[in-house]
Amino acid sequence: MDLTYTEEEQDFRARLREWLAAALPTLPPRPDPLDWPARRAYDTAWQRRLYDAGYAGLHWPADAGGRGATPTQHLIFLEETELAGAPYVGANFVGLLHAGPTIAAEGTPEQRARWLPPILSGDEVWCQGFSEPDAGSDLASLRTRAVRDGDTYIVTGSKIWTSHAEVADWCELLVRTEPVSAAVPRHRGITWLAMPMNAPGVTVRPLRTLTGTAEFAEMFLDEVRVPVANRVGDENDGWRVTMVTLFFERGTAFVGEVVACRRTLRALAAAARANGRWDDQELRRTLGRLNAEFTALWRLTQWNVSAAQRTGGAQGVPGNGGSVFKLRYSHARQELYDAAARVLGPGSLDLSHDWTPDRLSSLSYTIAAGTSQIQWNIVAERILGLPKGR
Amino acid sequence: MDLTYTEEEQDFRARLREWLAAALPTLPPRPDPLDWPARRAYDTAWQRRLYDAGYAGLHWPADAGGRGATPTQHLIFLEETELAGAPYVGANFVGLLHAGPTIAAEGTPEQRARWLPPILSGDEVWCQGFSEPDAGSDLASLRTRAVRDGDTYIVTGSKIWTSHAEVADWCELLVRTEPVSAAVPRHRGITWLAMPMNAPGVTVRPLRTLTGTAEFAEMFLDEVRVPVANRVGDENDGWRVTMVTLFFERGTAFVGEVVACRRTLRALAAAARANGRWDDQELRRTLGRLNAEFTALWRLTQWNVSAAQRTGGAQGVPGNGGSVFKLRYSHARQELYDAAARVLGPGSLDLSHDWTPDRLSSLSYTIAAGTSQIQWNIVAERILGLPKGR
Amino acid sequence: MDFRLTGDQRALQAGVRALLEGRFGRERLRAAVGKPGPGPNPPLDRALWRELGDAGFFALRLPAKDGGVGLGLPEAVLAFEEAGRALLPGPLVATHLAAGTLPGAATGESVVTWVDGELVEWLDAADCVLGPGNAAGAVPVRSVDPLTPLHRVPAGADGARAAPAPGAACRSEAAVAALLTAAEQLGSAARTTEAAVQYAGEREQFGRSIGAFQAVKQLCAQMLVRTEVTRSAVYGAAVTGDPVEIAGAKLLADDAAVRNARDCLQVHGGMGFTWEADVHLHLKRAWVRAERWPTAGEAADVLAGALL
Amino acid sequence: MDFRLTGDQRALQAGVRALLEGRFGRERLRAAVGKPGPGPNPPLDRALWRELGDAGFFALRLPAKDGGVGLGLPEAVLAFEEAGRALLPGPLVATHLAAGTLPGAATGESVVTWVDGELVEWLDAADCVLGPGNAAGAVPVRSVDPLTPLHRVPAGADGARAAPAPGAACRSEAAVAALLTAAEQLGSAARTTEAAVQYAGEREQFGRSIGAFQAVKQLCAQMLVRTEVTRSAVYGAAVTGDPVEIAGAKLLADDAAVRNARDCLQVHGGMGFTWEADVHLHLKRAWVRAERWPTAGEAADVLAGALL
Repeated sequence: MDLTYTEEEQDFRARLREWLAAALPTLPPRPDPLDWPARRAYDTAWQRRLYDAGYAGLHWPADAGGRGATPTQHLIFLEETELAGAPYVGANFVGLLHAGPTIAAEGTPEQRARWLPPILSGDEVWCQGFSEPDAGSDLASLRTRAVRDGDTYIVTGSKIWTSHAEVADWCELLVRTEPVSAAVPRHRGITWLAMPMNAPGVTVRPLRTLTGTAEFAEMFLDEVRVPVANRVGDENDGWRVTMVTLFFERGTAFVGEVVACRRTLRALAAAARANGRWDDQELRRTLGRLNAEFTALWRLTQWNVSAAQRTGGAQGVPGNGGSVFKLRYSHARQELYDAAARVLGPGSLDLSHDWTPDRLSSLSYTIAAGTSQIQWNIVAERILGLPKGR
Repeated sequence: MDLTYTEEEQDFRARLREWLAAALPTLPPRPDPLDWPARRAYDTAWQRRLYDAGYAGLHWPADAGGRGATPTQHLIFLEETELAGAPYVGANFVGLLHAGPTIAAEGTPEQRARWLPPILSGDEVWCQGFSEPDAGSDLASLRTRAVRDGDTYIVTGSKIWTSHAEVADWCELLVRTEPVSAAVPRHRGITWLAMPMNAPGVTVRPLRTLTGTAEFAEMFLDEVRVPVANRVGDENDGWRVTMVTLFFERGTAFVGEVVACRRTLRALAAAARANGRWDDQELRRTLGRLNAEFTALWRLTQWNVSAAQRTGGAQGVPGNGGSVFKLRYSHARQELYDAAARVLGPGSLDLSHDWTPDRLSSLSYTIAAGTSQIQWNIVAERILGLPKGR
Repeated sequence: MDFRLTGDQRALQAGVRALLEGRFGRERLRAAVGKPGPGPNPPLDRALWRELGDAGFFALRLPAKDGGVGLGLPEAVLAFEEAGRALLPGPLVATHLAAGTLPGAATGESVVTWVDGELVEWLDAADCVLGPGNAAGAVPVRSVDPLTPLHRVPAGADGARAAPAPGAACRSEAAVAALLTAAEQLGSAARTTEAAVQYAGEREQFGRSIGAFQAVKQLCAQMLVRTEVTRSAVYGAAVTGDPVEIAGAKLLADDAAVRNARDCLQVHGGMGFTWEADVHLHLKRAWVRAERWPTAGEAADVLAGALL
Repeated sequence: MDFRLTGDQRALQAGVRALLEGRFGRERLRAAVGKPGPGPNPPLDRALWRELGDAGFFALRLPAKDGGVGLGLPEAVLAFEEAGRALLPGPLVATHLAAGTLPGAATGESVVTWVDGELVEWLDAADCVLGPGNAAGAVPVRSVDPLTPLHRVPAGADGARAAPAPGAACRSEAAVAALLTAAEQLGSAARTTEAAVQYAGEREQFGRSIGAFQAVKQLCAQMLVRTEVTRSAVYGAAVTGDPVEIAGAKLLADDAAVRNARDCLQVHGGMGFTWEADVHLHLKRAWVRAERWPTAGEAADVLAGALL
């Protein structure tokens, strides 16, 4: 059990910190959150800066154009960028975190050469077309159909919860190429396609959430033609292609968020001290308990990263370990913003306090990427070995 | 919505209160809780007093020797006896609350004449032989076998969680008279028998619980002969015979307990005030919240009793309404005794404080008579109409 | 004793429900909510307000000799429960309490609000602002609830917290306001329970309706339990009018409304997270009502004090 | 950074586990527990105590030059976690802390206890009582935990709460004691998780193993989550030795041990309610440890103060 960083890791941190200190003051002001083109421009410009400085694709394998950094270096990178207040990965999320690694792992040399460099340099933005209105937690029940017509697929259907769809160049799309039947179980018959977002037949409609903003979109596909050459992996093998990367977790998924939550918690204490609610022992102890909670979640992050590190970083930690983290973190985050509401008192009803929209957003954490109910099943069956229910 | 009692009800309460005031001071001292014969004697003597005063079988129909009291009168009776500190129903529980009503509803005239009067007068004590080690929540999977031999059944098997088995005269016993098969679903093939506890082959072994005392027993049955005349209802119809009464609930099941919990809560506040822990705002508010909780549970009791009253008391409230009450009450009771532990502080580790063994007992409330997990299913399926799982 | 609703009470309940379904059904609700984002405060529907007045919603507890309906707290609680179910907007509690004191309140011709601590609901729409607090200089707030415009009174002007209603009967008026708020929360909790059950029965995942999953059943059952326990508490407090019991009812009702809305959202999954689903409206309104006196902490203090 | 256990640490963990399984397996545990009810306090197994001493359990952190094993807090935490798993009785923490100070403690020849607030564990068995508090006049208590005899010091003699260990290094010794207690709680939480999972896989109801039911899965999964989050907290605190982090570890570990024992009981149903099942021993011991400094409230106060 060693929480000290190696000399190499400390050196990595020091150089990063130095670079961030120089780079961040030169950034333009943050764009209006409702102006999607401006957000894309801001996010990709930051990605370009990272690229030029050699920090792009830090966790990607070297042969995919990445730095092949260890999970610990990745943790340091995420921690330091968050501490420094650097921009988030934003519009580059899908490209850097999912579509890119999928192409790196399963794509042909041509596909890798075509798609990976512009992701790293921030020239191209990807979005994700997986979820459908009737295929939420049960992703494999997706219905968007792709019919082969010579060297293209003709795709029809709809997708939902697509971030950055308005400004993306590409969409990593899951489609059904063979209908479900007795012979074809639901996880078969799915194919992974890279769909150009400017293809005729693609309609994007902003999807407003309960926060009042449109962080997501719905996507309607009406006979969209996608070249067969854009298929990654075999036809009907898209489930496996996707899952390889979806469950590739090096324990770093929530590093920035945990760092941010710990900062928010200290800000809550300061605000309570300032407005007199610190005298409420019950509230004060709630904040104290959250201190224990987020300190533990930080240690659990280091634990998971260490596990990934030990396997050389290449295999990552089992996605199931991520379920343990996500279960606890999603609830802790909701408790944090409930505590924020108590610190604000009546002010918690005012959306001008950042903590109020953040509280609204926190409600999605026990739902998105697998509800807590489903995560409990995953933990019970895959880690604890309890029998499958049905 | 009327919470005032009718003149008749007030009169009933006044006379009961008067009688209790006169009767209770003449009671002998409470017996040692580990001395079962003494407990039986104490409990049945109290039952005899009730009998002589006309309060025995208050809620039983008049044609079974009861008073045919309304659910509200029964509520008043339970409330007043608890407030006055009268003895509990104790050893008479099974006879008065389950076996008796079952015989009253399903027995032959001869069976009613034989068994009901001594229950009311306290002359005979019953125990219950339903649960088995492998048939807990899934009662219908019971395995104790009864084989017909002329005019007797020969019974072999074992039962568990039998209260007062050491001192009971009779046992209401569920046995399997037909093995489960494709043709015989688990709820069929069960028969209800009145077994004399002094029959050869009956062995009773005290069952110690985590409280350290033996409130229950295991019962081993080795070729016990039970006359066919002791069967209530038809052969293989015992499940229905039992359930008619088991789910017969007039909302009064927990009247005494809720009254007692509210008294305990006030005692906790007084103790906290005395030992200084009242200054702990978090604890104080916990007690305040429990005040809301138990007030609400008292109102819910009155609500359920009113519902039973409206149907004339004869049908009772649906047992499902009882599930709502039990789910909340069992958790509230555990919270009450967790709060007691906080009031006691280190003293909560001392069994000499009554609240400590009571805290231990409270742990059974979310398990006994259907775990909370099973109660949630019952509420979801039978009240809310959600589809059965399996 | 007969705690159940009388025939008249059931008729009143059905009448208010029918009125609100007719005049403020889902379409009207969504039209009032509109699109998210900054913009002028939603206007109060004056015509509906007068119809509520005509139906006796505000004059319910006013003696018949004063032109009222002459009913009691239990009936008012039933009416406000329906308002909570329907997410009916407007300063209902303040206007109801002002009936008989302020001209036009009983009939719905006036819209009355009050200063409750730091916040004032529906200040722009109100004809009259009550309360020992002062709304002068109050500034608009970006309200979390799209159907409850809020103003904040300047720091220092606050002083109205424990007495949100005017006159000599301050304390008991505050208790009645708390009770009616609790009734609204109860209605909301009941509604989100129904919505969750309905969705769980319809939505299919993994080849069957999600309501067949034990995890979803557990959520729905817990919602029902919360609702029914709260119902007993609110109705009981309405019958006794006891201020401690009212504090308990408010405490339980706030908790039930907020937690049921969250569980309803959880059952709905991603679909519940959209602006188009109604569940967020219940949650946000429940948050607004939970901030009215007494909050959870204030109620717990009252309830604790009563134990000694 | 490599937070995972080193090979040596895994070997130590396995060694302590094997020692305790061999010397204090289930049969020995149940023999020590005996029948419930009043009677003399259970005796401390002096032979086992010396074996623990021989194995370095008490001298683990003592420098090699002083005859110790020369290891650190992380290793001590691993050893105490195993003690918690096995429900090993005795004043382990006090004796461990006295190693190097009191003759015989390191080797297990002496049994050392201390006065922690109102209570003293294993007073009759102890050769030495530490702490600024005074055990004079202490009276025996009917301990809820059949394997932890307790005495209560007379009112007024209490003064040792925040400093349960002697000497100048009081504060840090108290922190180490809290950490080792947290490690015991962690071991207990992990053990009850395993017990629940095992029972859920074996017990059949309604024609299948109860572990196939989502409601049972949820309980077991929550137990594992609690255990693993606690493990990170306890191990992290062991590495940093930071007193605030230790308070957090104790807080989470108390909660995990108590709640896991309760959930384990819930999974076991009636069978868990018997004296013969081990789950009540875990719950009762967890309650005893939760009363050691810092309790939940004390820890939350420390953690809150550190936020400013």
